[in-house]
Amino acid sequence: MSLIAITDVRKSFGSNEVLKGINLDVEPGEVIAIIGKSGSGKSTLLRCINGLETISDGSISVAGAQLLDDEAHLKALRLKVGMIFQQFNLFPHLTVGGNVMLSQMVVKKTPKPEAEEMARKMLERVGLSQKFDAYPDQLSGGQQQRVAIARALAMQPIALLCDEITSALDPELVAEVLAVVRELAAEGMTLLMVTHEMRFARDVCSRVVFMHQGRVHEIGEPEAVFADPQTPELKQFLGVH
Amino acid sequence: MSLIAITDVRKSFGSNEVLKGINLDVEPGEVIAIIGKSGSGKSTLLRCINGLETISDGSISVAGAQLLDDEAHLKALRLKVGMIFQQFNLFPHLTVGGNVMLSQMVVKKTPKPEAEEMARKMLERVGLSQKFDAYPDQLSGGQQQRVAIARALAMQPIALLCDEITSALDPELVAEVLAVVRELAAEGMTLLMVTHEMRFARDVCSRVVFMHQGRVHEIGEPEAVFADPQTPELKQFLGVH
Amino acid sequence: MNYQFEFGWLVEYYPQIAKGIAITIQLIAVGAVAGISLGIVCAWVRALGPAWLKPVVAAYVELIRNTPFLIQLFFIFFGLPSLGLKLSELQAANIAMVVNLGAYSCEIIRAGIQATPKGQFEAGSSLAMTPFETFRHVVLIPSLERIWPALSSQVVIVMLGSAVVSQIAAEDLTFAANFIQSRTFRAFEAYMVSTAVYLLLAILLRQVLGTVGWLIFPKRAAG
Amino acid sequence: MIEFTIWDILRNLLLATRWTILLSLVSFLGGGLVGLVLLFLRISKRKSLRAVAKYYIELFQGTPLLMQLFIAFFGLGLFGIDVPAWLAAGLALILWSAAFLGEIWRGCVEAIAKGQWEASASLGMGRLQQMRYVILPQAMRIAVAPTVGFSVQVIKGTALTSIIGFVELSKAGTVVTNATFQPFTVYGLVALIYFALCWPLSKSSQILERKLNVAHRNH
Amino acid sequence: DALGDITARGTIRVAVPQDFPPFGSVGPDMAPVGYDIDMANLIAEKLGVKVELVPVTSANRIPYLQTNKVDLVISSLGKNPDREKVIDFTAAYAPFYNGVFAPADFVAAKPEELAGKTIGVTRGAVEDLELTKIAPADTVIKRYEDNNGTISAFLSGQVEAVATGNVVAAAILAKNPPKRPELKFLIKNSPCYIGLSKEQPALLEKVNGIIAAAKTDGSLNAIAQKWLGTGLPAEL
Ligand SMILES: Nc1ncnc2c1ncn2[C@@H]1O[C@H](COP(=O)(O)OP(=O)(O)OP(=O)(O)O)[C@@H](O)[C@H]1O
Ligand SMILES: Nc1ncnc2c1ncn2[C@@H]1O[C@H](COP(=O)(O)OP(=O)(O)OP(=O)(O)O)[C@@H](O)[C@H]1O
Ligand SMILES: NC(=O)CC[C@H](N)C(=O)O
Ligand SMILES: [Mg+2]
Ligand SMILES: [Mg+2]
Repeated sequence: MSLIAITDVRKSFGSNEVLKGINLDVEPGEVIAIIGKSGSGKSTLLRCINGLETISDGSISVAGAQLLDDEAHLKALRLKVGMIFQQFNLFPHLTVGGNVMLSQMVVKKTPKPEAEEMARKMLERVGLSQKFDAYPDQLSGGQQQRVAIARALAMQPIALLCDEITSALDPELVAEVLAVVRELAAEGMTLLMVTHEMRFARDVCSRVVFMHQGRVHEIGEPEAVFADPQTPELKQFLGVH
Repeated sequence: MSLIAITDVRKSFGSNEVLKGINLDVEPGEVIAIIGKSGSGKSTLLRCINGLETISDGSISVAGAQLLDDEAHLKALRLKVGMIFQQFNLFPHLTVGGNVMLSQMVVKKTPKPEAEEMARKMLERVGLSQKFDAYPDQLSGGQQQRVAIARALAMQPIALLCDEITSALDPELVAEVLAVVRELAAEGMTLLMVTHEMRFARDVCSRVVFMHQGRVHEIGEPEAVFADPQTPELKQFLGVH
Repeated sequence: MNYQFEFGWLVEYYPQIAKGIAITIQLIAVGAVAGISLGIVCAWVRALGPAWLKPVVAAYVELIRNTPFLIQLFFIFFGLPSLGLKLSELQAANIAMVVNLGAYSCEIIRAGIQATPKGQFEAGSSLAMTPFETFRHVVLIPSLERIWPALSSQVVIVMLGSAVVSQIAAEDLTFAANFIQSRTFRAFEAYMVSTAVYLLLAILLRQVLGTVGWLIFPKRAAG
Repeated sequence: MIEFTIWDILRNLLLATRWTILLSLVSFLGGGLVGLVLLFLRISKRKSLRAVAKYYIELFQGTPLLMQLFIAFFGLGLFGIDVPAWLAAGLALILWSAAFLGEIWRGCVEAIAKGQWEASASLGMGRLQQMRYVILPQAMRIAVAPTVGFSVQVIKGTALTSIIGFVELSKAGTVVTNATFQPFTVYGLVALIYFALCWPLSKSSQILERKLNVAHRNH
Repeated sequence: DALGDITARGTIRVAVPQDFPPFGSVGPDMAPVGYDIDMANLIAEKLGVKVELVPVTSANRIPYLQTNKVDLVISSLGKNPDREKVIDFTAAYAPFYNGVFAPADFVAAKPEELAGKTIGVTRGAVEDLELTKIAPADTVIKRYEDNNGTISAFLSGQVEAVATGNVVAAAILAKNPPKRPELKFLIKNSPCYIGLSKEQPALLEKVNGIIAAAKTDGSLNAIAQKWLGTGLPAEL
């Protein structure tokens, strides 16, 4: 059974239909790259999977459970699926440790010592154990993004959604974040990531989804998609003539 | 006699000595480019000449008159020396015409019809006669900077100070402003300009001043300075190895 | 002028003044703590709360901010008893302070909440926090930090406004000045002394609020 | 004893409201003038003048308006100055409003970019000319909303003059209460009248503020 | 000299109550009426000047005089040594018996029985000073800024009893209030005097003359009849 099953999903903002019937099944352990032009609906798709947007039509199920728009279902979903954003969105008033511990304690009611232990473990995993007591604004962008990853991981999700997580970073900081993601992929985490890093997508992902005008326009293994694009749109997007 | 005579000028902000004894004589009709690293004191020097900063030591005289720090002297000086800034600093609440007329009417008590005539002439000179009734925020950056030049010219100064007047402009707008400056130089206006446009400096200026750590580190004709820098600092600044 | 200043009465009436200061401090302490708390709740309602509550809070806020404190006080103390709700003058004064500061801080805090980047709410949601948990743990503290200076000024203004509670016989600092004035006929001196004390209290209050801010908001950037 | 009808109550309160309005106008306009002077002192080049304005503002913003009223009323008389209630009320309110308006306006002047000062200086304008032709016209636009907002505080501030015996709306309220024994009705009406005076000002201040923010975003 | 100023001005400024029936209160047109107002008019008339009525409260009557905002205080002003230190008094012009007043169910026949009870009083009035002296230590005395406050506090039940003048209580009673102030006991006989600034012998003498004449020619008695419902008592 697929871990994430997206069936005929449509999403409109007012009269603007942004997702026009998306079908996509993600198996456990898959690493999927979503690529496509600006405005093609990549972010919207991820946000729908995480319940940040309610879908207009179709269905999404995660680990067999249907995504419904009430607080209990949403919470259950979000415990299974973590999300990381382009703008990091760390909590500025909490230390790095506090950021990673907060939701464990608030949502899962994990006692503080255990939450702290988990936080230290996750920060270790992203190579930031020494920053436990620093505040976000004392970190570089790359470090902040790695904290955001640790924060999501601390909730022990079964899948992670990543929306252009390296786009706001200076070029020299991109590598450190991608290294962390690469490791996660190697460890078997299911990943759905919107990315512009084509090289990374080719190296790490099991499948590549090319979105165009709110539809999955092409989909396949990275070798196939990058080496042999079928549609003129993907060719144009990849700059192949 | 020099038009602008700068003798042993020092300027400190608190304990930070930013100008460490500057000597520079500018002859009428000269066009001088001031180059140097960020923080080397270029802007501070121009601002001292215009009396926007008071000097800590040394003297500056313009057309034979000493620069003193009282309102009457300052006003006399500023009637002789115009200044144009990186950020244009147009008056947003006045039209283009109003911007160019205001100081004539307020400072020189020029009657309105004459001020307007002068304003139209100067706007013509910078190629903006059709924008007389527009407001600054309806203009492109390049147009705004040209209005700023017209505004300074309308006071009929004997010299113009320009502080990186193209640095805030998109690359495609730089040329239109430099064209105006080039024309002014050709017409014999005395110009002191801080600039990063090396090509322009080489083409148009009579002398180039290289500032380094609050001192005039090298000075000479553009050919000499650019082709044959003497000091390692200038070499490094110009990227010559 | 032929007026002789005379401060001898200070010795005899010093306990009244001390009591007045204590009551003024008590009023502002309760007013600040409960008023800001009320303001936080109301700000939450206005920014993020249930739709049906919003107009109720809006009406409360507008009513309080557009009528004088003195009239609110009279209404609570003299008016409410005819509806069967009788409050002592200190209760009435405290309630008026809380209600007043609640309305003002509601608007100030709401501005702080509305300046929160959307990403903070989304990050909270995606970590499975409910909207309320996100507000409580993620949004609130940075919002308060943004508006702390404005809020502090408002607390000082309300403290100075509390001088009118003497009108309902609450024995605050102004009451002490009036009391002394009516016994010694040293009106000018009594008011000068109490004015100086108010000035001192205002300066102190600012310091205290600054310290409170320093304690509840993380000390970063500088460190 | 003659009975007060509800109309008598309302009529007397409305008549007294004239004083509230007059007092508000006086203190707002007078306060505006003095506030302007304070503004100029506050941004003057002379340190001593700036200090004078700063201490003035700290004093008047740091003490209760009520105390200022008392001192103006009972204090000045001791110096042989005959101070009727309306004068004391007007004076204290003017000095008090001035402190706030001066400070509000200083914020607006300081919000004008430094480049505007420098550009106008380099065109040879003197300080007053800079203020008059360049800075104030821009500062005034952003000052409108907070200034209108503060007028609400002024109206509410006039209620305190009741305590030095000035018969405006609040004092009329207490007097009428005592003649009718209907505090709930009377203070309710008084509150409503204040609300009717203040709310339109609050609202327009909010609307102005929003408009200005939108205008800024469009630039 | 005050008398000279008054004649020169052509107006006499008199502090009168407007929250203290029957000495001074307002009608539906908000104009002051009462014993003290009639008295002020009488004196002005005899001085041949116009009268300017300045409404005051109990607490600020004396500061008004001290700060020269008025020439005379005709505001049911009682005499005591403290006040005599700062202002001068004429002869008495009206009777005034201070007492404690409360609804029927309030029991207190003498000051000692006020223990633990809550009494409202107007700050700085003679009642305040006297009650403070005679009431037991655990009596709760609430002092209001003016009589409006005191009366409102009594009528709204914020205090159980008030200390005030007997005729004042009677005037309130006459208006059929929700709570009826009945006499519990008298505190002090403290007739009303006209107050004026210290060291104004000419004015003092003149006003005393007018009062004496009004007593003999019956015009003062008429005022008493009109506002108090009885003639002047013999001791005046
Ligand atoms: N909250 C919203 N309200 C209205 N329209 C929206 C909203 N969010 C997104 N859209 C619209 O939906 C379309 C798809 O947006 P989306 O952010 O999903 O694109 P994207 O593929 O992520 O683009 P990018 O690469 O620029 O991030 C765009 O046209 C956008 O304007
Ligand atoms: N108002 C000021 N107060 C304190 N220090 C100042 C001030 N203005 C400039 N400085 C300092 O003086 C030094 C020289 O500044 P200046 O602006 O003259 O440099 P510059 O050569 O124009 O640099 P850039 O190319 O970045 O414009 C810098 O170290 C700067 O920090
Ligand atoms: N107006 C009053 O309160 C008068 C009360 C009393 N006769 C006094 O002189 O204090
Ligand atoms: Mg996107
Ligand atoms: Mg510079």
